[in-house]
Amino acid sequence: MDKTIKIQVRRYLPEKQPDPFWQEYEVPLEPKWGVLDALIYIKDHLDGSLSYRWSCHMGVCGSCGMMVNGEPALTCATFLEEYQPGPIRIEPLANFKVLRDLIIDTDDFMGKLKSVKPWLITDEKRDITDGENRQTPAELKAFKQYTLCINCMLCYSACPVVGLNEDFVGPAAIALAQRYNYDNRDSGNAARHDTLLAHGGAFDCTLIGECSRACPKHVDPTGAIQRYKADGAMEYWKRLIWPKAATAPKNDGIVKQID
Amino acid sequence: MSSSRNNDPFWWSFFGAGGVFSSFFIPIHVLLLGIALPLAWWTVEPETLLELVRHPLARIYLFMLISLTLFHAAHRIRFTLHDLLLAKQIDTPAAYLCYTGAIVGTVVTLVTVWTL
Amino acid sequence: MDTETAPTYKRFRPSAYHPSMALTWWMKKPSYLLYILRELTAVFVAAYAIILLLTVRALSQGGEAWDTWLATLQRPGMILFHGFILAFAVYHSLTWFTLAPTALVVRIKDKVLPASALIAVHVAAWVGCSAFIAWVLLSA
Amino acid sequence: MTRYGPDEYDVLIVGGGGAGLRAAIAVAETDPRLKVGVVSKVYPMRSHTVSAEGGSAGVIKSNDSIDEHIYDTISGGDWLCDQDAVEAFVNEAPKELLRMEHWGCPWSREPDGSVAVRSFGGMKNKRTWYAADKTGFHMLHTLFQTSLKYEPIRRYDEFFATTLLVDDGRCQGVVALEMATGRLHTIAARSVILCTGGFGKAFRFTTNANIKTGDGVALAYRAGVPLKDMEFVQYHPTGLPFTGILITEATRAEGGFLLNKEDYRYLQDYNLGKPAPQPVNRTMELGPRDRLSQAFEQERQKGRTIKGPYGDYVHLDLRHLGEQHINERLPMVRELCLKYEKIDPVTQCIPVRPVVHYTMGGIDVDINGATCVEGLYAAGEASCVSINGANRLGSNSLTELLVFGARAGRAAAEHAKQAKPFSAKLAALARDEEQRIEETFCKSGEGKTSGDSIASIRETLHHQMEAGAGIYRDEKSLQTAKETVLELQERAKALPLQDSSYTFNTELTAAMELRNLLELSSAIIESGLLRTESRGAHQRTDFPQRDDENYLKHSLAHRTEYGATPRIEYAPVTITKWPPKERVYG
Ligand SMILES: Cc1cc2nc3c(=O)[nH]c(=O)nc-3n(C[C@H](O)[C@H](O)[C@H](O)COP(=O)(O)OP(=O)(O)OC[C@H]3O[C@@H](n4cnc5c(N)ncnc54)[C@H](O)[C@@H]3O)c2cc1C
Ligand code: SF4
Ligand code: F3S
Ligand code: FES
Repeated sequence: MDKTIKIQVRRYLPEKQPDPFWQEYEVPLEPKWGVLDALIYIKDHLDGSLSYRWSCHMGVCGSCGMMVNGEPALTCATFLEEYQPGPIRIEPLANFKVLRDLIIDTDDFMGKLKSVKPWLITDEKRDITDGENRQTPAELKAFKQYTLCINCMLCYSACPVVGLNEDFVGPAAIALAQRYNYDNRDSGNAARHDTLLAHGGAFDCTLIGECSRACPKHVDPTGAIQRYKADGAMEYWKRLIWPKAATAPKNDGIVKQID
Repeated sequence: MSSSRNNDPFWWSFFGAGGVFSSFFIPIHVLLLGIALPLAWWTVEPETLLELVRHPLARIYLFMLISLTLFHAAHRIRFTLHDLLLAKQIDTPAAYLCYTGAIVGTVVTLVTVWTL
Repeated sequence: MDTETAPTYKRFRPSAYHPSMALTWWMKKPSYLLYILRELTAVFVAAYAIILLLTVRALSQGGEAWDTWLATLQRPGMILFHGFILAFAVYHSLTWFTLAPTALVVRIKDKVLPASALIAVHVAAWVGCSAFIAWVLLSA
Repeated sequence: MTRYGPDEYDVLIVGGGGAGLRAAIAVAETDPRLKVGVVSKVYPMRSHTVSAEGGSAGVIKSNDSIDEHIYDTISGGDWLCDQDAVEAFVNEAPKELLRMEHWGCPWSREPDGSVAVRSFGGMKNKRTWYAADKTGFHMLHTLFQTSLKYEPIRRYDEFFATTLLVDDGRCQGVVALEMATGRLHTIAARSVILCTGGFGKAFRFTTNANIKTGDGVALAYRAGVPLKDMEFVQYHPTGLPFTGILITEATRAEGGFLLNKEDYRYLQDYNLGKPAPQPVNRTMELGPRDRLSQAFEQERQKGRTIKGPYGDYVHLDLRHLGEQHINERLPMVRELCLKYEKIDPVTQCIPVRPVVHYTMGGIDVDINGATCVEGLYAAGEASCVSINGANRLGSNSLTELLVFGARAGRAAAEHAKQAKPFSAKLAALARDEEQRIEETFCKSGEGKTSGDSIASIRETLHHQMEAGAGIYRDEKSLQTAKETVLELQERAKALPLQDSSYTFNTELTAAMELRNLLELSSAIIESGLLRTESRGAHQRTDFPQRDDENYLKHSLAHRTEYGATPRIEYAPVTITKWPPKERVYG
């Protein structure tokens, strides 16, 4: 038999066993295989009951994040060869509730994303007939990096504050807020302060910096958060000293249901 | 998540200012006043030193340095307590304790440099 | 529609498990440990702020008080403690400077200044500040 | 987020990709009183739209014209497009793309701040809007984030639609499996829009994500809607050999060369023009996808391709573009090559081979996305309007999601406003569905270790589809494929599973997906078998010519029953102003 490598998977089958357990598999060590390919091999040939999420197999959909040897990683973009001779330990992403095997509960994360109002908020309504908004390459560059987040949640797994403080809105959500705050077409900063200035917002981050180290897309949430703290503190003092001049939220862009 | 505003940005501003001050100035003071002077690597008459610190700029400088450093430290210690003890309940008492400490320290410092 | 007649698929309510963080979480990775050490600098830096305050007080109380204070500072334990303080204070300064670029985006014309340049500027300013304070004290 | 029990909606959208989200927003904007549900088997931003790289076409610049875009699309589709649909599509395209701009999509820009456009295969002018080389990613995230602000939109994330509820000739909702709990939900709706994407996963080497299994197409097929033009499956000429990861056409638009074993730009031998120093639209590497993939296959037969462990390949050469240009315009390509092939395109050639990329065929719908079943609509890659004809032009599909997503959304909203009350039988239908699922999949395969596994059926299917219904087909290959697929369907009649859990049973969903793929494969094969001509992506070596006399028409596959051959009928192609001509490139 060709070379193989051992894979230890942290499994959890709530209907069969109340506690998680480790299970070991042996898979071929193919040169181009990612950790995800090994999991697919296990599911197809060794154990159909192993559950995990995946879709694109090219590092853009953000589904396949797991802990690989204790570090959060996109399993489709992490290769078996790098872990020779093994064994490789695979666990669900840290800091999340686990529903089954390698599948975590993402509802909380999705709620947090929404809480920062991640859509373009404009003062006046623009119509298609007004044509495009002008945005120079330099203006685009000012926020471009923050648009690259694939919502993989690796940063949430890497950040101890997320684990210690469930209210913390978290690195990706703040980076997403900044993506809109720094977009020259947007004027919704004021509406987003509500979440970010409050308890659970940006000031709960203690600048550990692990989020940026874990991020596979170089979004740099650390920088986004720090820059927000500077902006947010300024806003705070403005509101404290001269409330009238502070940017009052005009609208938050939400389209309500009419009953 | 509660959406009520709280005062984190307030404390953070002082934390930041204190961080800047302390990182630029504390080490040299430790070296000169805490190590060199006691070991007599250099000597100075207390009177000369007193005259120096009585200069209005020196008073302001000392006040800012000590007070802001205390606020900086108070904020960090508050969060570190939370991080190390894994206890959410501790955050509010810790915050009171730390910031009160810094405020008391600030008042004492003010009195001290004022009455030099 | 009538709820009663909806399919009664054998519903299983997942009981999720939520692994909680261990008290020793900060020992799991070197980077976490460095973080905790960085935060602990605050204790030492604050301690020194208090020592500095006491130094100024002793100075203002004149002769005898100053001598007692100096004697306290000269105790070996106190010297050792200051050694610790100095180490932590320097670590504090260095971590502060290396993290400064995360919040600062300095643009010169169209180019964003790289983090390394910002760090260098900070370190240079630190050396400058220290030299200035040293000059003021030593030349007094 | 989740409510248990029968929920009622005005419009229910199955699929949270580009088409689904655009449709949902369209409904919410048509009338905020309408309740909108979005059912998706993955979180919306995981949908496959996320991986589209190159761009989205729409006429915006003054040196371009609507007529030219129409003509490029029709000729690119080898005259099988419905021309009224193409006209509507091209006319609405710029508006939809502008709307995306107003929603914040980070389009790449010109120095003056206007949106930038690039060349794309088969397009005569530069008209493809792009956001670096992550266009689909940015469009999907923009749509998803924008959709969050509409309160009437409720999402059912990670719900797998298993069947349509059709009674009284009307589609009135779906049954969906809540993957987290294994519970089946009855979700009633006055209108249903299927936006479930294509079915490239019927093939082995594909750029398509794991989720592209044509579920919605199969759902409509089972509900009696014919599938249109299923034989047209697009191969993309440049995918990475093992992973099938797409190397975007933009690499060629920027000036990349395709080289065979002898470092020769072989496309010049295949009526695609002559090499020029700068890339010229509609020639050589910028020819249409079908022609380029066919050229590869012929080179392979001549033994002029390179052999590798994952099949034959040729080289895509970007080295002459220079590091700076590659970093600026094609950062993702470089990243993907470094990661998945361990090569750097700045200094090395990229190994590429044709891979299945897009399914032109799908649910037969009209210009508003309506199917022949009342209340049932479809949009996006799952549907066939048809604007793509026998071969889709790159960058038309993302725009199609917007234009026809919005159209279907509006039409479904109008329908919902006047629809009749739900029939009383829905609950009974849902119970039948439950029984079907239990019988097919759940009858205890626990502890099963070998025998007929999902993987082995899937592997045989992949192999047969590639061999029998690949880039080139003939009667014999299609016939063999047909027999194999019939056999596989028989084997998959009951697919007991090893996994008996209710919580996140991905084996169950994989089994359902496999059955869907099998049904669609038989439609692909049968449609291909009966179309005895070569047109666009459908190339018969035994009938190499296009035959407008007999086959200038859409094929419509009607389902007969599970495991039986579909019945193929034909419908005319709408020709308005552009009579069929020969497709000329070069
Ligand atoms: C690698 C790649 C690159 C591409 N690049 C381009 C390009 O540059 N330009 C261009 O124009 N086109 C491009 N395309 C084509 C284009 O991206 C797709 O045609 C388009 O994204 C399809 O979108 P969709 O909304 O129809 O479906 P998808 O985005 O595939 O979404 C399908 C949705 O349906 C849901 N779904 C499926 N089945 C079920 C079920 N049973 N129950 C519930 N929900 C279900 C899924 O969860 C998903 O949300 C590319 C395609 C690929 C593969
Ligand atoms: S910021 Fe980075 S690590 Fe965090 S979710 Fe986004 S892409 Fe993933
Ligand atoms: S790791 Fe966490 S504490 Fe802040 S800098 Fe990143 S969010
Ligand atoms: S499978 Fe999509 S990111 Fe890994």
